[in-house]
Amino acid sequence: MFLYEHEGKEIFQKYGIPIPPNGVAYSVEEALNIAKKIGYPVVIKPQILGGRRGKAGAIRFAENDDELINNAQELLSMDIRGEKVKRVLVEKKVNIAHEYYISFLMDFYERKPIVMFSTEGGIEIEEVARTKPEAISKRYIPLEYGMTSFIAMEMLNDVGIKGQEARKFIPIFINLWKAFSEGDLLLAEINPLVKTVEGEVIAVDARVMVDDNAEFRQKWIREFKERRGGKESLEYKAKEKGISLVVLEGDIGVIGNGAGLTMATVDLVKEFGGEPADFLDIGGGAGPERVFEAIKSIIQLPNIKVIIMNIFGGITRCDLVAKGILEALSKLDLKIPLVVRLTGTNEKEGRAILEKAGIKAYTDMIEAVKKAVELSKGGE
Amino acid sequence: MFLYEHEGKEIFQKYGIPIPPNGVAYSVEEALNIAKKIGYPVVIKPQILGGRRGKAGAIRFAENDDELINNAQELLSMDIRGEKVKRVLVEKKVNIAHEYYISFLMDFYERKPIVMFSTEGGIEIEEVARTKPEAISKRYIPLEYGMTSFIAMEMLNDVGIKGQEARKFIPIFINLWKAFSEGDLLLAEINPLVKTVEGEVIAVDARVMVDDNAEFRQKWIREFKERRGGKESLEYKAKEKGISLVVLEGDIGVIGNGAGLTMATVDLVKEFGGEPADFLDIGGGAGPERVFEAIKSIIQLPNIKVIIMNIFGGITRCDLVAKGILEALSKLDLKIPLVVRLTGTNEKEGRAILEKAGIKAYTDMIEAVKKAVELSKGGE
Amino acid sequence: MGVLINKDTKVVVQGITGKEGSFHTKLMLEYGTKIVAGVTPGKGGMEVHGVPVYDSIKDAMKEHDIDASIIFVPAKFAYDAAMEAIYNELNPIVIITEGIPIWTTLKLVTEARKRGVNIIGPNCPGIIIPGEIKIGIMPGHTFKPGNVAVISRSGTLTYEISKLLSDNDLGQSVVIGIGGDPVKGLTIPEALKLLEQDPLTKKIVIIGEIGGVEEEKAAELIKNGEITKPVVAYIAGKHATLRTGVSFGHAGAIILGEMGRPESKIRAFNEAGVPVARLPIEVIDYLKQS
Amino acid sequence: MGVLINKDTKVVVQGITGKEGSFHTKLMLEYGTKIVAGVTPGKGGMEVHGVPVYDSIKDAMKEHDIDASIIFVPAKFAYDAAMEAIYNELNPIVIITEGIPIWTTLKLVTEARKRGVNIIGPNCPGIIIPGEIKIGIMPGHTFKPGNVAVISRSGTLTYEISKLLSDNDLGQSVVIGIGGDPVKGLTIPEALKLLEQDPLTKKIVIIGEIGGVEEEKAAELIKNGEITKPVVAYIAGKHATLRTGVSFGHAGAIILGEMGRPESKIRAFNEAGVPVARLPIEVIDYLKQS
Repeated sequence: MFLYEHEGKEIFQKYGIPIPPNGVAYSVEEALNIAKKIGYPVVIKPQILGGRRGKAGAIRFAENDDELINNAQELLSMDIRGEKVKRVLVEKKVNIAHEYYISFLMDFYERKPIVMFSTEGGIEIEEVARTKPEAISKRYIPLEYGMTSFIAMEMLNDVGIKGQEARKFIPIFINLWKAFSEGDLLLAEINPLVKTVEGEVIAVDARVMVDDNAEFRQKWIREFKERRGGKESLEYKAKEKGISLVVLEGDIGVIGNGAGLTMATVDLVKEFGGEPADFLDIGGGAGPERVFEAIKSIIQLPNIKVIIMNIFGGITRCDLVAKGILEALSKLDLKIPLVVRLTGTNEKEGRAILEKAGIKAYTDMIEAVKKAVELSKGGE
Repeated sequence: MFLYEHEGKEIFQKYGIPIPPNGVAYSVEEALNIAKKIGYPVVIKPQILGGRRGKAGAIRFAENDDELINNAQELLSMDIRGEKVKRVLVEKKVNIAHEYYISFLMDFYERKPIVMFSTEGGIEIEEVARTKPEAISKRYIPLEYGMTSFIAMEMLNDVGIKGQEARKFIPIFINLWKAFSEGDLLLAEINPLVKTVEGEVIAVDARVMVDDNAEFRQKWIREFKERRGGKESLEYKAKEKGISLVVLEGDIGVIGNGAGLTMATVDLVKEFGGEPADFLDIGGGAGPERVFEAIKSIIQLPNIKVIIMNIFGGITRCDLVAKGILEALSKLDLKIPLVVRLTGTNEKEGRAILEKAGIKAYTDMIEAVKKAVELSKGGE
Repeated sequence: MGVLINKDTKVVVQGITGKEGSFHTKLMLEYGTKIVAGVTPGKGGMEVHGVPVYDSIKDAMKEHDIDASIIFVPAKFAYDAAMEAIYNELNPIVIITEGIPIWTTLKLVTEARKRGVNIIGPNCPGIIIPGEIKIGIMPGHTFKPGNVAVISRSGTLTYEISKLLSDNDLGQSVVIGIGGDPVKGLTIPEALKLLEQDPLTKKIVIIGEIGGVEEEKAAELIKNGEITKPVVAYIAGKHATLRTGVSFGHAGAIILGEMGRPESKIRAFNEAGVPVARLPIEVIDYLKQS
Repeated sequence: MGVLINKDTKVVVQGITGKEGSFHTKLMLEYGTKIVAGVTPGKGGMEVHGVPVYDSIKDAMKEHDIDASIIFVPAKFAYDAAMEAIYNELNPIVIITEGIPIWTTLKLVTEARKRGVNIIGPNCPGIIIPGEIKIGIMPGHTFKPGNVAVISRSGTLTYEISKLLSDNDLGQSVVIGIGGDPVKGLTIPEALKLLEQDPLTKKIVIIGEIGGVEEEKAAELIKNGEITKPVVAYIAGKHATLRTGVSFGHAGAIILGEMGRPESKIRAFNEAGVPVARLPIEVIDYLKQS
């Protein structure tokens, strides 16, 4: 799960990484109050999960109340690459002397945490890697000992930062590593990391990704999720039921068992010209309840025209899936067609249950997907 | 530094290891109040740093106020192997079903932490090792991963404790390891670890040793030291000045630079028939202040008759030592003779300073020690 | 004979007394797998489907020879269970458990490599040599003996494609579900190297997914000539790049930056001469052509 | 030639800008030691007694060949400094710093062994090859070249006995102050093995102390015949068993249980045929007799 900038900064602050004074506003009034409290000039930044706000012209400055009101109003009615802006971060503007970059991330393939530092901050690190690779220092962190200040010093020396100047950055390396390794983070990026005219080193942005699976030992993940609203909440509620849901933008509801099979189903929908409305994996060994909840979630999506349910019974038993479908049909007001593909463990029993209720289930997934796409386009 | 039983139990409690309700009493009245609060029957245990209180007949029980008063009175006026009893621990008596043993300690030579568990508690582990070795399970702990519950389970299985019964002990292993490894302990021993008739597993004794060098990161060490009084406090104050002092029982004050040389001096004093009153190492690179403080500490010892100061200048400079001696002679009311042996770095300068003040310094340490012993026996 | 396991491999089930552990112990026994012991700390002395249960692997090993382990314990306890298997140098260790935090897997895999032990998984269906042995949770009847090996990052998609293989007379020498987590034990490239050495395997199917760089690294091996057997690939999630940064069920489907996009995988395979099936059924066509 | 070091060994001083570090850099330079660089994080660019200072060893190594390190930083920062030297695989690493917690030393020594690097110390006077090189803080004029090696757990007692040796025409091939802490890098047995191989060493003096089992382990090696050169021992703290459980300056003098008592050490040496001097001067007599 990616965190909003302000959430990431909360974590940074907890680990002793300096951030500018700030506050989150859901309305222009709130933004104004925050600005008055922290004092002008301020930066106003929309809180969205996608990046590249700067390129979208969505980072604004304000020197006084009027500028603040205008900009906050505009930002709070924006839609950036499909993501509606619901809140902005109002933050004290810092006097930038230079912008740096630092990140910790997990190299999944090498199975090692990695740290990157660059003297070229404020732009995308990929671009620096392309145009000025000597400005980047990169190191794997030995798992047994973690980040140590001498590794930080070596990296700083490698990009030409030395002496007392270098020492200023070391606490950032150490504290960001602590946040990263103790918080089950997969990415902790500060871009830009700013050295101010006054000589302080401050995190001006925060891009943080946390491992959802660590929720059982990172209690704050749940708190953050609960604080969030909107689109995520349907996905969040689904997860509570053991269902993995990602909302997409199309009109064909996709339900599958297993991530791979569900992804393959999404792919096939696109392959045959349809538009998937979601990715929904009921997980392994689902019973009737989870199937019921899955259908219930999907019919809440706005543009939904048809549902394709693709089940290959392994641990999951087809008869239990069929029972869940019948329950959904009887209890939910299902106004759209449901195309079912059912095969694998207890297939016979499952089909029998569905047939009694007058539902025909496909064996072949291609046929089923084709049918669903056809129905989404108004076919019969 | 060894901890008193009640100090060790404080640490245990912090790490979630169950201990009986208890309190520390410095007087009979305090003991009575504690007993009334926790309820009879209680155990009364003198708090001393040496072991074998049981063998000394110093562990007492009380069923009522009268028994408590009698026993507390007696214990609080006891002297166990030279250690005066200043406080007792009054503790709720538990219903023992069985006594076990567990300890974590540091194997200095193998440079690994080790854990030992035995089904035979309440007696010395060395005795169990001799008479019933199969009742002891022993394992090195891999430093990278620490104590894990499966290692605990394996050890329990090895001494015949299985199933649900075994699970009861696992938190003790895990929590005692945490206390041991996070607290810079060198020994954390529970003997006996008691299974009560009610089925609980409780630490009834605590023998804990902490690494004094870790004081900079274990703030509680200082707190404990400050809480302690009496004989230790002279040693404690000395340590504050960078001086390592251990009070012994004789009448010849020994001051040296370096632990080895100081120990060798103590040895020589004994070798020639004298009785050392202390071991005092002024440490490496000592200046006049530390020499002054050393002499000041020693003359506070009760039976002191003579001081032998043995200095081999390396990092330590003889001239600075000589200055410290002069300062002591002028500012302290030194009623006893001071025998000085001085050689090494800046020896000439040091001797010159002392000679001006009419003090003759030896070059040979044997001669100097012999002289000190002679003086302690009333010789001239 | 066999990759990693064979019909004589003796297996312990960790978490055997749980619902999943018990259920699949039964299915594995029915398939012919030699499950010699189960372990659940605190349940030593029980029996599950006739299999004796112990508190610890070490205690079980006092009574039985044990080669391999399969782990069903909940994510919260998986670290301890897997570490126990690693310490006792069981090999392979199949971790079925899903939802293990990545930092935990990282530590497990690091320790396993130090000790020369193979971990399969976590969050995987396990490994099966059709007709011989199954250390996993896949529906046994879907597979047939043969000489096509399958390496897969997906669960149900593996069954889907294996069923297509079986229905089309393409039996399997071994099917390894390496699991969907981004950090895992055995990876596609490592599995490929094992299969290259396996005399029973003639052709190989790779079922990949978006995210990660395993497919790209595998393509590299093939391009280098380190893998000489014919390989066919399928990549799930070709159209899943719509929203980056959202977990697609498997954390493995996380797209971090530019890496792991399906186009990158497809390009790499194509450059290595590996055909990538657009539809699952095309896997059969490509195999028959190769 | 030489044990662990020789006259060409190039040394970095970690903590060179501190009082002790700077003072001893001067003395080592005067003794002829090739101090090529100093390191103090944050002080890169300075000079100390003509030695250039860097922020990190890595940065220093860009400009200089460096073989070994001597560490003077305060205990609180010693972990980081030593780890830096270990990672850069300097060898040996002499840790002068006293007061390092045992758990910290444990981690350092474990990592050093993994990387095949020797640590001398901590809390030690260092190592000297008289007339050639000194990586340490011992008073240089106390030592004379010769063929008696000294291994010592003590500081000043080493000088005391080395002076006796020098005054009695028994020069030293090498003097290693391994330090007084209970957990340390190089131990007496390990040092003995190195000296057995050293052609310049004909006889060996061990200066032991109460506590620990190094002396007993050393006696075992000698008894086994692994060490064939004549050995003489002195044990400090013979009368220090009065109160157990009290630190005698060196934590090394802690007596844990029955282990490490002086009688045990003396008995072990005697059984191995090693004479144990009662008075320091007796070391000379025994050496001359051997």
